[in-house]
Amino acid sequence: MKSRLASLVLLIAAIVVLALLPALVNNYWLRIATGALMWAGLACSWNMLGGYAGYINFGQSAFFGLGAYTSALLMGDPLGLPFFATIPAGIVVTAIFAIIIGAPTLRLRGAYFAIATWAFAEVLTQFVNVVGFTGGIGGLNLPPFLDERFFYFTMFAAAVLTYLVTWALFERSRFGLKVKALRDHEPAAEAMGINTALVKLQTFVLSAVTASVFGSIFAYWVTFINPKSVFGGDITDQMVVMVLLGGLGSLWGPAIGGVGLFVINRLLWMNWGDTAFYIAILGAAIVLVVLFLPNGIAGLFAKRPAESATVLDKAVDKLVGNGEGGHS
Amino acid sequence: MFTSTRGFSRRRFLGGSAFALAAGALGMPFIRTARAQVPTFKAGVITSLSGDNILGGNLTKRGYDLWADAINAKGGVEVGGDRFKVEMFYGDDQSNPATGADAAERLIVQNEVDVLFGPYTSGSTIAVQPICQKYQVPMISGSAESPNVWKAKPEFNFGIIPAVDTTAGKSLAVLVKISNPTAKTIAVISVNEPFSKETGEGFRDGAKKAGLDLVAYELVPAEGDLTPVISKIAALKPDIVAVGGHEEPLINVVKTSKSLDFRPKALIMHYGVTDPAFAQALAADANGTCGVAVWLPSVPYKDDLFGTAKEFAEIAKKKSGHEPDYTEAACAASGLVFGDAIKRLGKKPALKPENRVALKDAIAETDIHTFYGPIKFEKDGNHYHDNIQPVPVLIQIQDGKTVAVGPKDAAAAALTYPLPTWK
Amino acid sequence: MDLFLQTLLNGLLIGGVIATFTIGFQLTFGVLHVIDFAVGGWVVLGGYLAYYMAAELGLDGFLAIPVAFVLFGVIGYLIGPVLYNVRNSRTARPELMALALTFGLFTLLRGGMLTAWGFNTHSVPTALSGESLSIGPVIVPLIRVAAAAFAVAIAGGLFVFLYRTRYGLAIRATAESRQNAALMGVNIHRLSANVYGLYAGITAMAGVLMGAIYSVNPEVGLRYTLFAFFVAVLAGLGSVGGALVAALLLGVIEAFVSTYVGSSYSLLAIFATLFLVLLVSPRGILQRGL
Amino acid sequence: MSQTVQAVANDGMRPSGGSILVVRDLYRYFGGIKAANGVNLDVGRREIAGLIGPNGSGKSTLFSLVAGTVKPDRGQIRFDGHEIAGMSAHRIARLGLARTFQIPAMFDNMTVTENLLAGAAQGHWQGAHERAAETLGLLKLVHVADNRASDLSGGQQKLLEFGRVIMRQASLILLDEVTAGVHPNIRKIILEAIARLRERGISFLIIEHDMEMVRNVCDRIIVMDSGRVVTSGSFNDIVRNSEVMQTYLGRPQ
Repeated sequence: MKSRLASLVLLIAAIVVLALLPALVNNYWLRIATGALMWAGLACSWNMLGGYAGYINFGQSAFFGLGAYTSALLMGDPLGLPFFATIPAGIVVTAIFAIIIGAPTLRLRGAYFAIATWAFAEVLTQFVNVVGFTGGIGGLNLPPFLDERFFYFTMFAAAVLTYLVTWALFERSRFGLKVKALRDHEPAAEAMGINTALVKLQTFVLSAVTASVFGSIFAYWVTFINPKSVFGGDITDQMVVMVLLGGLGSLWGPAIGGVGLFVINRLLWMNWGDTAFYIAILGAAIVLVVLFLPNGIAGLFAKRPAESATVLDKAVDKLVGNGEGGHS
Repeated sequence: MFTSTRGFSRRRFLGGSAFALAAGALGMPFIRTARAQVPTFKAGVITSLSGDNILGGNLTKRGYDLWADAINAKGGVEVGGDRFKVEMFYGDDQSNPATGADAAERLIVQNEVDVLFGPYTSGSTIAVQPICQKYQVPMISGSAESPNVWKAKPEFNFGIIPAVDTTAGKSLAVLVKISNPTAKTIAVISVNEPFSKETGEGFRDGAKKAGLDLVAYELVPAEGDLTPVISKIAALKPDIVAVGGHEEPLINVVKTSKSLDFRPKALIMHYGVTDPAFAQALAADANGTCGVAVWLPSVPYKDDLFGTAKEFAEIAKKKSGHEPDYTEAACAASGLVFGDAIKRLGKKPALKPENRVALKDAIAETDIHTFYGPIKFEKDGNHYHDNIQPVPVLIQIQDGKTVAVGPKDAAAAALTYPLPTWK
Repeated sequence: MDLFLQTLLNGLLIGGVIATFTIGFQLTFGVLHVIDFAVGGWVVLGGYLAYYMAAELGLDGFLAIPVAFVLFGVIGYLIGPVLYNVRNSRTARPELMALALTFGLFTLLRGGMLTAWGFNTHSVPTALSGESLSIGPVIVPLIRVAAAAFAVAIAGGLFVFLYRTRYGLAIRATAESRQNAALMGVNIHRLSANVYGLYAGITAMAGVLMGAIYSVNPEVGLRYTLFAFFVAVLAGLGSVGGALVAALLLGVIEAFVSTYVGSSYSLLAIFATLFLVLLVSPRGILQRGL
Repeated sequence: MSQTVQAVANDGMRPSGGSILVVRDLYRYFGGIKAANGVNLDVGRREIAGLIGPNGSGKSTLFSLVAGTVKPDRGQIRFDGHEIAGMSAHRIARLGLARTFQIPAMFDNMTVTENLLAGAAQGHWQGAHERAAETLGLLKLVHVADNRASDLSGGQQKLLEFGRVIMRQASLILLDEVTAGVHPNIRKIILEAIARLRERGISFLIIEHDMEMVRNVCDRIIVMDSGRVVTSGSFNDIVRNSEVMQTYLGRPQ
């Protein structure tokens, strides 16, 4: 009970600090913070399906891009809709796509599902590349609105909402139990009366529309999008790595991974950005985390420290070669 | 029990080193941003130092650095009789517009730069422009060639290189004019990627003006294999094949054409041919390829800092080991534009916000002659703030060297036309 | 008709080229159950090796093929057991952590190559580069024929090795079940080292050919990873023979769409095909492993 | 031999009409394997029916057909008045049918408590937390309530799976070798729980190899072979027919 109180206090303190951040740091750091919040939210969106439902989506950038393009198209000529009207539009468009794509692909398993979603994202990218109304490869401009605080608070609100929804749905309701049950054993979940196809689709759509909301905000924030910058496979790759490093299937893992990786990337980029060396360091950091923190960073703070310590010990022992009997 | 303790200490050690690494990364900003005491002008370079456009990005960086080194060797930029050194700050846009915007914000807010030197890619440039606008920091772009950049009428951005829609078509007309027998048909291939596509469109539109019959216009995805499209075009037997792309697809076009034993009478590309890496990678197979350059070491221009174009080329070669191409030259010339404008403005570092606006106005009034050629920015129209003064030169690789073959008054050698079949 | 034949040949040869770097990938998936993101990294390393051997020593690119196999085979041999340990660790999703490890490795390789060798695009010269043969109206690019022959030879060699040797039997047993293999007395750590080494060596050899057919720079790796993934899934993960079939299918689709529909639609067609095949046949076109 | 079997067989049908599960002429072939080759059987309300037969006789396939994870080629399955043949597994489950798996189907990465709650997540959420606590007590799993399911011993996993079935509040429970290979203490817990559930009016169909268990728990034994029900009757009836015992259970008594 005490620890719960402590974490609640910590949480409230964090929210207060984040809310006051614009008064504390300059615009550049506010921009980095905005980016960090976006990645925390995107990582969380990926974790909904990847972590809680166990379905690895390699095409999540498709939904980010759908949100971005819907906003860009609706805000531009001839409609010129206000920004906040385009977010729900992006949600609707993305949800329709997610249902059409999700219903058949969610029958696939494991790597096949992963590659099918990737293929879908590539199809969409190539489509946007070649058709006219999306501006093709040249991309789209949005009316510039250059209030850093506005974007910070919008991103902040979206991130908080994302985590709140995730917490409520996946950690505190029976919907979460159903999702986790189908992740761990799909036939058994069916035998519990859980309509796994429906629950998977619901999770997929929720995950997709979350990414879409961040896509909408991103487009307005950066003022310019092109297929590569919002559909690019590297966007999905980053989400996946953030979640894995932070802690798969945990509430705070994606936040830790998203903020951590983005900020470290930006720090390395700031300091060694005139060479490509920081890419190598980033790669090395990922390798080290996988080798020595196999449950992600959130795994360090897991409920049973004894348990995670043994897993760590085993990982270390295996690396130095005496891990043959690690399973007994 | 024993393993457990051992594992634990090892874990602590590893955790410690990971922490040290992170702390090192966090500590670095404070080490690196330690300020020099003497006031300097701070210039920010945003460009692609990683990702797809890494080659061009590094060319731009090299060009901007050449100017910074040259001016600092003279004691710095002259303002009202004093000289102030230039300090360069870099931001990698990772070949990604959003990161370009981050870089701009960082350079302006964090490093408090007085002026920005613009990105290699047009996408990044478009994403950075609103940020320049927001902070009222002028940017001089030594590389962006997309007409889209200027259509938005960016108040704070200035381009040194004429947009590709003005250069691609013009040089095609030159090629037709000097070809003998006169070329009649053309096929255009371009990679479906922003700059390359615009180049291809420039060729396509220029073909009509040059009186050519366009037999094929093919957009190829960047990851696609070129054999099908080359075979298709070979079957149509065009006199000219024009290619829009960056260096890697350009190299692949030549290799694929040779492996299919197809050689048009003329092969023209745009940017990338002048990059020494192109001729180096293809060796003898590069010979005969035409390109478009807005500058060459042989152009008859000069200025006080670099001397003649040839002298500039020697300085650049000494530094990088390669002949500079026009992107490097234009980037170096970007520095000259800044030096000239700040001298006219007469404000010392660090510039106050209102001085930066004045600097922008001063840059807009630029009318100078440099080793790169005349520089003067458009005040209106579709090429607002772009320098469309330079006349594109048609070049061809002959014996591994880039030589000007047209228009007539710039030509240093005769055009090899039609190209011989592959040996 | 001539163009049709040429397009068909182009498509088959594109398929042959893609197959070269997909076969080894299938082997690692089949045996180690690892989806290796670093596949493009090995391709690029092979290309660079050949480029430097040609540029510094003046050797023909083909001479780099055995060197690439030995050099990267040894490096792969060292990495294999680490990857195996991560793949079989007791975390919630070991297969994902293995994927993340290879992603990190790929990023490390990419950053390292950019730092060490710069960003210029290079080409690997070989005796067959640019050479072609005319058969009637059809022009046959010999370097691509060499690549296709390489793919067939490697696939055939692997088949003989897996199905006709004792060690091949051990590998297949491991692919089916680690427990079985352990019961048979197979040293799994040694085996995973051998398999990953074999894969890295094969893929780096393919990289030499890619450098000769296309060109090499540190940023092109992702493209190979993308195609390896897609072909592997279309084939059915782990199926070496299927990789050949799937690569040929994708190559032919790419060629025909490029020539007769428009090259800008070629990748759209490839990805759409893959997506639809998966929906109809959820485990690839050949629904079997190794 | 097979004549003898036919002679004894009055198959699995019960004469009385109060059946919760009625299977008629159920067929399912896998390629050449006739896993269900015209199955007929009934399970009465509040009855505990034991299903025995040699390996490969089609017991587990029958479970899968009834539970909906495998679709029948043809035939009828009536459960609690509903025709369920071909219906999806989750819909059948919602009608009040619960099952265990031959290999315990744990939700590995969830805690023991969460596993139990997951059993009630669909349709029986009211008071689920209280019932989970009660079930933990009943199955003596309180001390591992917050452990991950994958950390449990094999026997505890069997218990947990059984507990999840209890949480379903089903009217018919299919148990697939629920006591195989478990410690006698755990078996005792399970047997007690079965007895208590039956008092609440729940019916059982149990696949079991352990004759001790069959004798103690089952009201009636149904014997399967080659995809058909060959006979059914009280434990003593079946045992008395030593030929059946010898043929199908390999153990003359």
